[in-house]
Amino acid sequence: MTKIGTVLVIGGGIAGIHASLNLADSGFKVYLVEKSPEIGGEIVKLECFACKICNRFFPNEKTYTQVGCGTCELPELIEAVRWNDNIDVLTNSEVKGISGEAGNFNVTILREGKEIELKVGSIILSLGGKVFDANKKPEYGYDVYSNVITGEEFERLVFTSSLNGGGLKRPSDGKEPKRIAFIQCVGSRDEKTNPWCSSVCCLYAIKEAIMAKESNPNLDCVIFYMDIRTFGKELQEYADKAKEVHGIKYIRGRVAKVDELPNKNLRVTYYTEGKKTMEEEFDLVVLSTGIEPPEDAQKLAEVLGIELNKYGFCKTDPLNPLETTRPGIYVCGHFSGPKDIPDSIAQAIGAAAKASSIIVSERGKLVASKEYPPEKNVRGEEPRIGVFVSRCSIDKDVEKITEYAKTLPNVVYADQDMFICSQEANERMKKAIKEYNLNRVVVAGFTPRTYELKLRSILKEAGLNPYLLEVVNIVEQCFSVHEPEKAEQKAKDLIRMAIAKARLLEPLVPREIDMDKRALIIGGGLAGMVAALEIAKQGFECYLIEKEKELGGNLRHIYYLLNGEDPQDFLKNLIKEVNDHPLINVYTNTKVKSVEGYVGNFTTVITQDKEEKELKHGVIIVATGAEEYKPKEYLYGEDDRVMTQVELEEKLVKNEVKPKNVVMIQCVGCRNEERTYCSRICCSVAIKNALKIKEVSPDANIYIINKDIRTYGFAEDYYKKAAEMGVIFITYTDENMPKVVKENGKLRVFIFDEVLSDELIIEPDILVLSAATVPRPENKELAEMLKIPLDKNGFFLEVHTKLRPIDILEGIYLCGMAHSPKSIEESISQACGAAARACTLLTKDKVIIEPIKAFVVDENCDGCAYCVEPCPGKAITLIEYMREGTIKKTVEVNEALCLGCGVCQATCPKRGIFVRGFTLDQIQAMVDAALEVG
Amino acid sequence: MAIDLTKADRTLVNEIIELGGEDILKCFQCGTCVADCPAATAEMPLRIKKLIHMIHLGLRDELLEEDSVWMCVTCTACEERCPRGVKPFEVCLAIRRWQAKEDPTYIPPALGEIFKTGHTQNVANVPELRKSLGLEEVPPTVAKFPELLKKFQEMLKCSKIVQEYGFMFGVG
Amino acid sequence: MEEYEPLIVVFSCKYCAYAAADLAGASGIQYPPNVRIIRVTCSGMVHPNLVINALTKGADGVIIAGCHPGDCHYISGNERAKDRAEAIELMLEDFGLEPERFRLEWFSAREGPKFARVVKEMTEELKKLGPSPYKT
Amino acid sequence: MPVFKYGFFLGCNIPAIRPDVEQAIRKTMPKLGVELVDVKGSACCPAFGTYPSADEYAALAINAWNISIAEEIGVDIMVECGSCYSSLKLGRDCLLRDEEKRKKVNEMLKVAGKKFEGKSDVRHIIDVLYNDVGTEKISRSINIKLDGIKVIAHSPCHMLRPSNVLGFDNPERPYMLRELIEALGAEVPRYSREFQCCGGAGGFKRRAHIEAVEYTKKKLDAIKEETDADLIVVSCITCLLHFDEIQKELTEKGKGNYSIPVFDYNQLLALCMGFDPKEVAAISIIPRDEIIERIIKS
Ligand SMILES: Cc1cc2nc3c(=O)[nH]c(=O)nc-3n(C[C@H](O)[C@H](O)[C@H](O)COP(=O)(O)OP(=O)(O)OC[C@H]3O[C@@H](n4cnc5c(N)ncnc54)[C@H](O)[C@@H]3O)c2cc1C
Ligand SMILES: Cc1cc2nc3c(=O)[nH]c(=O)nc-3n(C[C@H](O)[C@H](O)[C@H](O)COP(=O)(O)OP(=O)(O)OC[C@H]3O[C@@H](n4cnc5c(N)ncnc54)[C@H](O)[C@@H]3O)c2cc1C
Ligand code: SF4
Ligand code: SF4
Ligand code: SF4
Ligand code: SF4
Ligand code: SF4
Ligand code: SF4
Ligand code: SF4
Ligand code: SF4
Repeated sequence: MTKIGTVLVIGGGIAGIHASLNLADSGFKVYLVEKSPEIGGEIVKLECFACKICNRFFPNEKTYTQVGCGTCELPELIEAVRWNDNIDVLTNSEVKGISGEAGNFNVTILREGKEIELKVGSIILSLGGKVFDANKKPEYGYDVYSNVITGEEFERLVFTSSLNGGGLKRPSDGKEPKRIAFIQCVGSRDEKTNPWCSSVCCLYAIKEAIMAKESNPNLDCVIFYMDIRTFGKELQEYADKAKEVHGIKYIRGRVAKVDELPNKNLRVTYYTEGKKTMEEEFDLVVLSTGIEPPEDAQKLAEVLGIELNKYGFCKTDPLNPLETTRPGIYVCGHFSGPKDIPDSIAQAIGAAAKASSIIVSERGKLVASKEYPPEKNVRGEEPRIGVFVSRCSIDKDVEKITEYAKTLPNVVYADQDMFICSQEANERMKKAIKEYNLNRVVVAGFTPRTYELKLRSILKEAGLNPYLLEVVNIVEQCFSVHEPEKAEQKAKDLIRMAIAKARLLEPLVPREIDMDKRALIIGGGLAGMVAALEIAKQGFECYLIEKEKELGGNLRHIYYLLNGEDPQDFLKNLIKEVNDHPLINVYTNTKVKSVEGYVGNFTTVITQDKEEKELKHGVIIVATGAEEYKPKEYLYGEDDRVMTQVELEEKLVKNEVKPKNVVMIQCVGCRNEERTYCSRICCSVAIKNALKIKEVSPDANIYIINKDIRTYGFAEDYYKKAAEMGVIFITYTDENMPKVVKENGKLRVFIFDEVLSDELIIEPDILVLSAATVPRPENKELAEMLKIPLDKNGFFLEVHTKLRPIDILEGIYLCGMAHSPKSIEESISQACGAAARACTLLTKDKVIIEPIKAFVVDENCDGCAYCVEPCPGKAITLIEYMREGTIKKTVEVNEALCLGCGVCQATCPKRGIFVRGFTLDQIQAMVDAALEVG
Repeated sequence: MAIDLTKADRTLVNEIIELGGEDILKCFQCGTCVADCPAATAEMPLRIKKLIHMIHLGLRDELLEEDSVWMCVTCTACEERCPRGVKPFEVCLAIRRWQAKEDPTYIPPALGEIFKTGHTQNVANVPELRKSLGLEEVPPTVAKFPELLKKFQEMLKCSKIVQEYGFMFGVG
Repeated sequence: MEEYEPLIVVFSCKYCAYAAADLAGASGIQYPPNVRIIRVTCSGMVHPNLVINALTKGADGVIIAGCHPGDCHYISGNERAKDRAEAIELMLEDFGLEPERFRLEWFSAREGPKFARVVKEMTEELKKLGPSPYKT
Repeated sequence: MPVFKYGFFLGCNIPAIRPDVEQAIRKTMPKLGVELVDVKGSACCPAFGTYPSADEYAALAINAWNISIAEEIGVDIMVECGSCYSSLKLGRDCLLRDEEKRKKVNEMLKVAGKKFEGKSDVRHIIDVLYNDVGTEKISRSINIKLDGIKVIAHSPCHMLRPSNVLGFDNPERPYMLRELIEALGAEVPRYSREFQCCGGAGGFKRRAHIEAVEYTKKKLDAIKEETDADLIVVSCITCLLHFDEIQKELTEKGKGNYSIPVFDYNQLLALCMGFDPKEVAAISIIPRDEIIERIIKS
């Protein structure tokens, strides 16, 4: 059977976008099918203006938290998809039929009434989800009371209010709300509507409460919840700071109903322990509505021949989280269960690895590799500038502006066009460049943020160096914001400034570094092995470094999953596959001694049994995992009956315990002052083990003492199952921690029960501690070697927690619990993602380094080293060499590390260092031109 | 005063399930049932969620003391809204049955009244009033047909409660 | 006499601050046309000399616009800009320039309204202050 | 014209305390094409505070007893009292779902020569009025239009919940009674405690009297403060009695002036149809004469 090097991605949300970009970047052709008129998905609707609240949390610490929605970065991503030659975006399209099999499918697409046939090798489903219809909870009065809105609507409200100036305005009367209530779990964790937990609504409610607070710090924001489920990386800290810094109130209690008062305020009825039944008045009520399967999931599932789970989301298996029930069809994002943006992205990139590995042989065959004409050498030539003015969305005739441009020195050509981004305009531009022998191009129109990339490629097609371009923003920053007369004058000024800079533009050549097509994977646990295997499947060699005698990491101690499945066979097979794979070199009992180099060219020294070995490779994946905390609390280590969950699991499988009375204490060693984060998995693990105990001794009394139960997503089913089997859940708070003592040889647990408002005394046979998952102590040393950061908890820190959950640095990727605690399923997804990220580089022969980097003017530099310390990229080193018999001090820039920020240029007192494309002279020329009175 | 769970009786929950509180184990203590419960506004409030928790824990003696269940207005708001389908109102009735079983002084006197007349109110008592409105003097219920009332009582005699506490019903 | 129109040079980082200005445009929020935005990679790229030169060669005001602290796309470039702003303020004094003629402002990509507001505020302030003493 | 036929189940409170409601129903329904037959020998539903609180099987047997009579006649049951509706319908549902219980209960019924099959359904009168008859027909059937009269609609809890068994209206924001009143030409103002329970059923009033009165007072206060209602309309005898009694008590205790007349829906309908108030709206604690006068005159 012939294989097809094309992937069909269905659903253009954040997941679909990332899957597409990664596939296109690693040599596959992509069709991105989106049923709506625009790609972007759910996030486009989230109008978060309170930007970077996500980042503004720990301003005094070295690390920053990023938990916002990512709306701000979305336009760039959408542009990247739009201009990508290897991605065909088919909007207003739906899949109607499919035939064939993995590697070679025939798909029928209905696009705006017309049927199209596509041949693809594999398929990724990223259909997202649908927001719950709040009308199905009539007790909250949505659609009846104008001041009851959903979270999604609230984000838009904050945004539009800010546009119109002033504070928030509530829908009924435009009054600024003083008190806002957020109601959690609307259409989630509810047998009457949807029983699963939607996983993201706790997070977004907190985010929205902060947005509200930022618009008016005197606002009172109350979040009514059952369990706060902020389990993701750094989200517990986010929730805590929301309380401490912003004064957001959390009240445990599910709201029973909302009534509207004559003044359009709302009365919220709730109960929380320690109080009477409460009725409180709010100006605005925000419903945290949950996530459901996408609209036409059922229909599409039938068309594609895949199975859905009982709730209508895509059916997957915890050990194969990216695979649907039909070979060759993969899934990611909301569609396989509600999840937040980083998890969606990690999965999407992982799915890209899966989807491409079955068609590796076709890599690069169908992608358009563009041939460009040879570049014309313009060095030393007198500038011949062409000016192109776009009329798009500017009502006024731009004739006068064009005429003005013609009068400026060095301008040999100026013209205007209706739409500068249209195909015809591009052709004309190329023609003009050739005809008039232009060697600099100035384009005036939309913001460069949206089409600078595209314009550069046009220059290349015309045989010009792509950096001989200057874009003038006369739309967003001129005609859209000023009266026509004044805008015209300003546009002339802006064009004059651009021309001034254009005169000084030099051709820039991206540096190319040879790519060493081997990968180094540090850590041979589940994540490391999966990553290695995926990379090997793509045809690249890798080194897998494991410090222990055996591969497997934590998974070696997990004998059953929440659903009862035994992962040990899976592990054995995985280890065997890894060991047998000719492209994977496994080094057990091995440590990393040193790492040198940068993307494309790393040299790593490892020590195996005291023997050192040097490895060369182009990329690195960090998969060092994490470990169970050894508690100091609750008599652990002092009494044999006190054990951790892992120890319990071991004993249960070996039939060493058959307890009658069990107490489990949650959050031992985290969610406290020392470790502020949530370990994410321990709630599920406790329930898993409780169910196991119940299986062997149904009469056992099990008490799980917890702060919140965090069985997010479909794990909620097991929380319920445990309750139904008689497991008892008792909550505790920081103010009322459980106490454990040994009396007359018996363990006694004292816990204040809020419901009974009394202390309970339990005498368990065993006390099980749900101990935190803590980062490996070796991480610090490794981080220093790799020159990468750790977060404040000691896990590795990715570039952007929200939007780039896998990348640490160019060429260094992260997966599994080294990133943060996560389940097997999530570790596998992210490991596949790390493999896919690595492959985008490994497929290339050269790494291309953007030319906008610092360069040293040796004659000017006197080696004062002022620039060295401030450089955020740590790219500058002071060197000495002999020149004309004397020692000359100067600095050197490592271009692979330089970020192009220009901090050095602004620091240097001697004009010794500049950034290409933004030199001091170029900027000064623009300033001077601005000051010329035109 | 602390509650010693070593003295708790975890079979209690099965008794309540047996008596109609079938879904009691599903409760996750969210409090929706209490929030809008009229009887939860009382000085000694009815907090159905707390009673459910007590049953889970097996606090027999404490549950027997809780006469708050008898305040239930039977409005079923709790049942409508409970997100876990616990049917708290049914649990409420089940607790009452359990209490009545454990301590007959809980048995409501109205049981005897219904046994005797078929009604909680003596519908045969207002003939003049009914007549003045143009209605039959005695409505066509069991109150009007003594032979049917007898059969009705025969039927009830088959029940456990009448059999065990016949004295309350003037039988046995 | 025609009213004096101040000229403000804005050095804007190409990320959030520039995006904020774009957003003001996309949302049609009007503001005075007195600004000339110069795109730089990072607010940390702006050499103090650029500011002083501008002010002594005829600009009435200068703004350096960057991403919020902690939000810099170059890790800490904006913090450098902040350190430098203090130096610039001292230099203004030496040159006999009023402190109002220079501003360092943080924007997030969604703060279009804030961008418009800042421009409006500064334009009005400069109108009150009158032209730069260096203006010929 | 389609004719509907129902067994009219009386319960206890209507025939004993408010027979004028019984008469209002007996008079009005046939005019709307609903024929009523007696459920001869019916007993207490039984109310939740009685057998259901002590012996489930006895309670189910009484439910079955009542329903079996309707089954013998071959009609569905129609009830006005919310509690009766709820008790009968829940009991029926339980017997239909649980075969074992049905068997046991039928053994008890056998002694009385009866049998429960589940053929007869139980319907609330609002369900019948709204869904069988329809508001349009009601509007056409009346002689007096309640122009300018403001009526509070209170739907009984037991008509609504649990909605998976009882529900025919929206359980959280019922609209049927409201529309039925509007069909009479009246205005039905909204207020913030429109959906609050009256608080009158069960043991609350007896065991926590002060708070129970306070609970209902809140609702009445909301009516007074937020509307200028002329009367309250219910369709549940328990609610009717409760609103009537509690207002008197509040007034007597000096908590304010509470004197909003309370009617059952069919009483109001009967007045609009021109029936004699002395037969269909004769008994009340809060005086209704004035408002009846106004209605008749309009
Ligand atoms: C109110 C709200 C606030 C949120 N806030 C946050 C937050 O602050 N932080 C965070 O991390 N997460 C947040 N989330 C979650 C976040 O939105 C999701 O993680 C993310 O959108 C999932 O991306 P996706 O691509 O899987 O799905 P989506 O974004 O839903 O995209 C799916 C796409 O597929 C298309 N599609 C569907 N069916 C078909 C079909 N049959 N054929 C073709 N195309 C189809 C849809 O039109 C859509 O474009 C929030 C969610 C909500 C509802
Ligand atoms: C106590 C506990 C219980 C869990 N129970 C469950 C469960 O029931 N269900 C579930 O879904 N998930 C569970 N998990 C999570 C699951 O174990 C992880 O998702 C998964 O195993 C992560 O794999 P990993 O490869 O990222 O990390 P690890 O399993 O930690 O593997 C990392 C590997 O890297 C090696 N390593 C570390 N540092 C270095 C170094 N410097 N050089 C070389 N090698 C190094 C380690 O020796 C280890 O073998 C549990 C986790 C813990 C801690
Ligand atoms: S990711 Fe952060 S900065 Fe970006 S839009 Fe969301 S909240 Fe704002
Ligand atoms: S607990 Fe789950 S369903 Fe409920 S609000 Fe939080 S994330 Fe959403
Ligand atoms: S037990 Fe673990 S998963 Fe649960 S809340 Fe605590 S730290 Fe989080
Ligand atoms: S480049 Fe400038 S700052 Fe850096 S060492 Fe040379 S002279 Fe000093
Ligand atoms: S441009 Fe920035 S990253 Fe590059 S050398 Fe200069 S200071 Fe360092
Ligand atoms: S509403 Fe249901 S789940 Fe919640 S506390 Fe009450 S009985 Fe339990
Ligand atoms: S049915 Fe009883 S327990 Fe439930 S809310 Fe009503 S009064 Fe409270
Ligand atoms: S009295 Fe109250 S509880 Fe009873 S039916 Fe009427 S509204 Fe419901």
